[in-house]
Amino acid sequence: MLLFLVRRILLLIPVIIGLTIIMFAIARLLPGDPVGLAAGPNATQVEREALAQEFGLDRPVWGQYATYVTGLMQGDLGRSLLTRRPVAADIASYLPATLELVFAAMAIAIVVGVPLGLLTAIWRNRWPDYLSQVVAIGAISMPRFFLGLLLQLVFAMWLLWLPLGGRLPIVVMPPPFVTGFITVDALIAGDFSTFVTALKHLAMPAIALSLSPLATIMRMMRSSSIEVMAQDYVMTARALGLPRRKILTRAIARNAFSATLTVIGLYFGWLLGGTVLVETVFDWPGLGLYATKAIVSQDMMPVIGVALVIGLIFVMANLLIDLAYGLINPKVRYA
Amino acid sequence: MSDVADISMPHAEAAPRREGLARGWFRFRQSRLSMVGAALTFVVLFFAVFGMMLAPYPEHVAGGIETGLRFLPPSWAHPFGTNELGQDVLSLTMAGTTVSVLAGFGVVLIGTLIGTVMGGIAGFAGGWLDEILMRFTDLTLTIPSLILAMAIAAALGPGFENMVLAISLSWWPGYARLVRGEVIGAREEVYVTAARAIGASPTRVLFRHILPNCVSPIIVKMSLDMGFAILTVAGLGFIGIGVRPPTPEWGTMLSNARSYMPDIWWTAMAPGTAMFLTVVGFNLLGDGLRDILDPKGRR
Amino acid sequence: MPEPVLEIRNVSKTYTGRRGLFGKSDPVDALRDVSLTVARGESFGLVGESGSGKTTLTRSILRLEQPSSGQILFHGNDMAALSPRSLRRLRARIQIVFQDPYASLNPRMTIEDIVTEPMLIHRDIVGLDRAARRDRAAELLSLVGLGSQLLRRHPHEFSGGQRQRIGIARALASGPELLLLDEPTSALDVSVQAQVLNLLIELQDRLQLTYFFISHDLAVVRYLCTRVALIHHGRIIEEGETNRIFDAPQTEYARTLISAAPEVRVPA
Amino acid sequence: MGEALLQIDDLHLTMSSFDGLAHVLNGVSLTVRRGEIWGVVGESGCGKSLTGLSISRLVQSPPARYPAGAIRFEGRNLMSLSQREMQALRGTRIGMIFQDPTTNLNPTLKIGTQLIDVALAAAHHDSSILSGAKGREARRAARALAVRMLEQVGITDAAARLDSYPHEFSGGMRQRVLIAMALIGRPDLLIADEPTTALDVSVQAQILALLRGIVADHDMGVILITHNLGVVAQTCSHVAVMYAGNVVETGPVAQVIDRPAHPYTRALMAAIPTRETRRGELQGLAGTVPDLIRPPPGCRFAPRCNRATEICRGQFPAMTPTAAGHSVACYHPVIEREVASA
Repeated sequence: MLLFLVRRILLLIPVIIGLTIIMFAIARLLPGDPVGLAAGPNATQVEREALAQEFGLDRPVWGQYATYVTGLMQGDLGRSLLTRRPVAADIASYLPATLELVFAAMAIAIVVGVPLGLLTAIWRNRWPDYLSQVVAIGAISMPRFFLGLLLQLVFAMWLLWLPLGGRLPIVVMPPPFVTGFITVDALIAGDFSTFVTALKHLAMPAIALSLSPLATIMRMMRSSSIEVMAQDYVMTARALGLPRRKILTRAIARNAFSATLTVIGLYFGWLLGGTVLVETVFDWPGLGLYATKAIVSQDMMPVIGVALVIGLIFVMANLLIDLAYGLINPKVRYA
Repeated sequence: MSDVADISMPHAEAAPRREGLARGWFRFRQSRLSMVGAALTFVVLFFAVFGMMLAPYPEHVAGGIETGLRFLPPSWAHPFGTNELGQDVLSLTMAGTTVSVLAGFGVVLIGTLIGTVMGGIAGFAGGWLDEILMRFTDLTLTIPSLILAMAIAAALGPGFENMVLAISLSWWPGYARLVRGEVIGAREEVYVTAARAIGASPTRVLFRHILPNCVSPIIVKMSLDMGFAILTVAGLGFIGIGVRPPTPEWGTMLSNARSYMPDIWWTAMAPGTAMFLTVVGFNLLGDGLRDILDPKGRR
Repeated sequence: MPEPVLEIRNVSKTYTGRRGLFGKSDPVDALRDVSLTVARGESFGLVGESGSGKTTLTRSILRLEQPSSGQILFHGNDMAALSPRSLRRLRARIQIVFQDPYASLNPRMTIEDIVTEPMLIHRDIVGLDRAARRDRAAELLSLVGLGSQLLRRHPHEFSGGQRQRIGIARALASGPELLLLDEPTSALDVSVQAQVLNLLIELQDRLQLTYFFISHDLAVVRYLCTRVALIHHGRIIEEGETNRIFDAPQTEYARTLISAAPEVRVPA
Repeated sequence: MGEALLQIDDLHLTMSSFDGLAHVLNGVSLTVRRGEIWGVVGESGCGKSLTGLSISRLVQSPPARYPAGAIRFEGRNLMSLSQREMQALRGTRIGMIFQDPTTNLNPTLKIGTQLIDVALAAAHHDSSILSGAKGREARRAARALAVRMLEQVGITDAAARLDSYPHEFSGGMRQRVLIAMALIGRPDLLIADEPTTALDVSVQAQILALLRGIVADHDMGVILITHNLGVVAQTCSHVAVMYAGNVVETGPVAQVIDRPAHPYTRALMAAIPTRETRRGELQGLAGTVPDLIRPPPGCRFAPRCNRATEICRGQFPAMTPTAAGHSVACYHPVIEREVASA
């Protein structure tokens, strides 16, 4: 078990190297004029060259890469051309917002999706099942940013129930930094009114983001439950008089959930990168918004940094899922 | 439980099951949702081809501006109102179908092509080649696809082709993994062993015996992916990377509409709904196809 | 004794433990020092339970797998020493019929494609053009008791017994002299099994084929085979004339196996 | 002869499918008493497994429907019971074993948990199984019972094996566990559907011996569904031969196997090679199993039968006794003397 963990963590090293190479290739080998964009349209040739030199962009690609990797080993992700701040510091300030959003969305998706999938499997081919299948297809097909706009229109602009965007109003002091999740930090600080305010800000983006994973998890849970219900051991359990509820909890939920776990792991990583649009709609100061701004101005260091951080979190999340899978499924063993 | 398997063909020895096109079509038609999906897809394809021609205000589609008609609410002349340039939203939305559908097709086709080649080689060759190709695939999968597509699109510069290429380059790993899995599964089939025992060459085994049996799941994934590819195209447009105006595009239209919310809310409705219905159509169609072509992959 | 067609000399096969992400599996000895000789025109039966190494031996004979040590000779030639070209030519002379009639035919091909494929691959040996191949396929189908009008059909339109006949027709297409029969009837109902067994006997008599018959069913082996070898845990336990083995088994394993097999006494 | 434990009367079962309505069971009748081991034999698709599943009412309906017939268990018609009442009988009065021991155990649960679950469920309907223990007491009693059952089916070191997962057992061992599971609720009727088909011959012999021993100890009735006449001859006291949804011949094993009266039974036996069968003289059965959607009128075996006459194509022959306990559904049964000369 320990050996398995160590081996998996060692495997992160080639992932990091590979990720940086790919992102570097995109950043440096494709056409584009980041210096020109950063320096502004009125900059002189001399100013541009100075900027390029300051950021090492005049050197050959492999040299830039070597510098980057050397920095990376000390936790340095380079500097942003646009903000001129260290990327690592930027990411550290934006990451908690994105994580808070993703965790909230994932929590909604799992808490609602898993039981709903199980229920629709039990109600298979009756009207609640059909209805939820149709709703699920709709939820998967709904563009997140359009849904975000609709939610804003209804709840923030017409009904005035929820704030339009952001994490907190400017006038509210954020609670002292502990986890970076404002809702959690507010609770830790015992500041209940800030917690409610933060929760209200979180509600719409989290719902907009959760809809598609919710529907996918529900469909996955449904189909794997149906698959498990057709297994021979369920027939044996029925033939030997086990009560329905016991069969559901023992045989179906357990085996079906282990299949759903894999989807949850994949979705977690997908959501991390997929917050971009939702963050844009709700002005949520997260990694996605940060990356978008950087990408539009071809400021590549932040983009590489964001891709690297999200990639690593994705790999770690899948490692956790594998571990959980092993706990549920005794056949998967770690040497 | 041997006879349970026989329930589906109670006359196993007598009249073997007829699993032909007729039966598949019958099952497809049985599912009302699949039919809705097929109908929606047909409408979308129809507008993709004829949308520009049928648009009530073709001059707006071409980029014409009528500042006097800005922000008209929905009316008989403009069922979805007009936008900040006085253009008819319905016309733009109809014409926007072309870009979305073409881009979606392009992404899925290129993605499938790259993915099938990578996955096919990896699965068939096995060994170190498989190892290298799949490590690379997994690596690409760890990079958030939307950010990857955005980065490539931004670096390549604006334009339709660049956008399609950028999304495709973040799209293929899913196909590579699917095809590899299918090829490895098919490689273990007895009829493949039979072909090898006859002395068939590796190329023959791959192209005659393995790949034809992997086609169904690929087609199913393609039809399911069409919707998501269209969503991604619109997403890039929404962020402002993608097709440049005046070419009408749903994501860009939504992004513009957002600036004038909530008072001018109607400009967002037509492109948003069009996007939603298009994706619903392709998803329903894909679900229906999966049920008849690839019942094993039902999830 | 007639000239040997197939000689298996001291063949062993060890699957080395695979080092995967989830740790290492132990090495498995699938075959241990197996030696057998199959003479021309005879039916040689190989009997073993699941996991005994039957399948590994078949795959090794077909060179779908390489033995870890030992030699397999076909007409005195070491198959491992053959050039790829000669090996391909050799494949025309050794053919196999598989156990599962549902899995062994490519569902996307027509019966004609399936039966003519060996002739197409070995056209340098068989020497038939397209039309002649089709005629020969029709001929083969009627040889195994199916109508030649079925050439355009697909495998799923046939029953298990019919598919097994198609599999036999495919195996005969390249004009082999040695047929490996890997449990060809164990997926079939008894009445269909009897038909297929009789077909095999008829074909052997007509085409002077040599059979290497693999089975776990003692009754079937006794019916079809002249000589038998019992394999257990990758080792040949006992070998000899069929009647001798069944009437006077020498080893404990053979005795338990034979006594365990249920038998129906046909009313005399 | 005691009271009938199970009495199936004229059971009909149809299945709807894309191609039409299949008449899968066409008037099956069977009577099982305590102490009897009934072998139900036939080729695939003859309806033997569906007969077994119908007794436990485990055939999904739709697509299945029962247009006619009754299944009486100790006089109660199972066809009229609710699912809840039926569930109370399963495991406690009627036990089942299926073919494939690898798929019939839940791979994610320990053997012990699975046995204890069944014991607790059974005790819910018949508290004497755990001698009336309640709550935590009941769990402990169930665990002890599970150990005893595993020992009874010949698993050594049973107490320790309770904490093993199914994949840690061999196929034969898993089938023993499944037998223990089927017997833990002390059923009166055991339905075993091809219990040894997936096993090697030597293991098969052990499992069959185990079954015989258990029946003798518990005075149960058993229905052993198989395609293998050899297994029937080795294990059963009685046999019912099925063909295309009909029982065509029933009787004591010795009777039926020594003097098969139905042409199909004879054909089935002639198709099995024996010591005496000479090379090339095995008799296959020409023709194919009938299409159950459009079955032939009259006797369903008539199209393949060399004794068939006009009357066979008119109406299905009723079961007629030929000797004590031996009945056959045939207009032209093979009488003893003919068999002797065949």
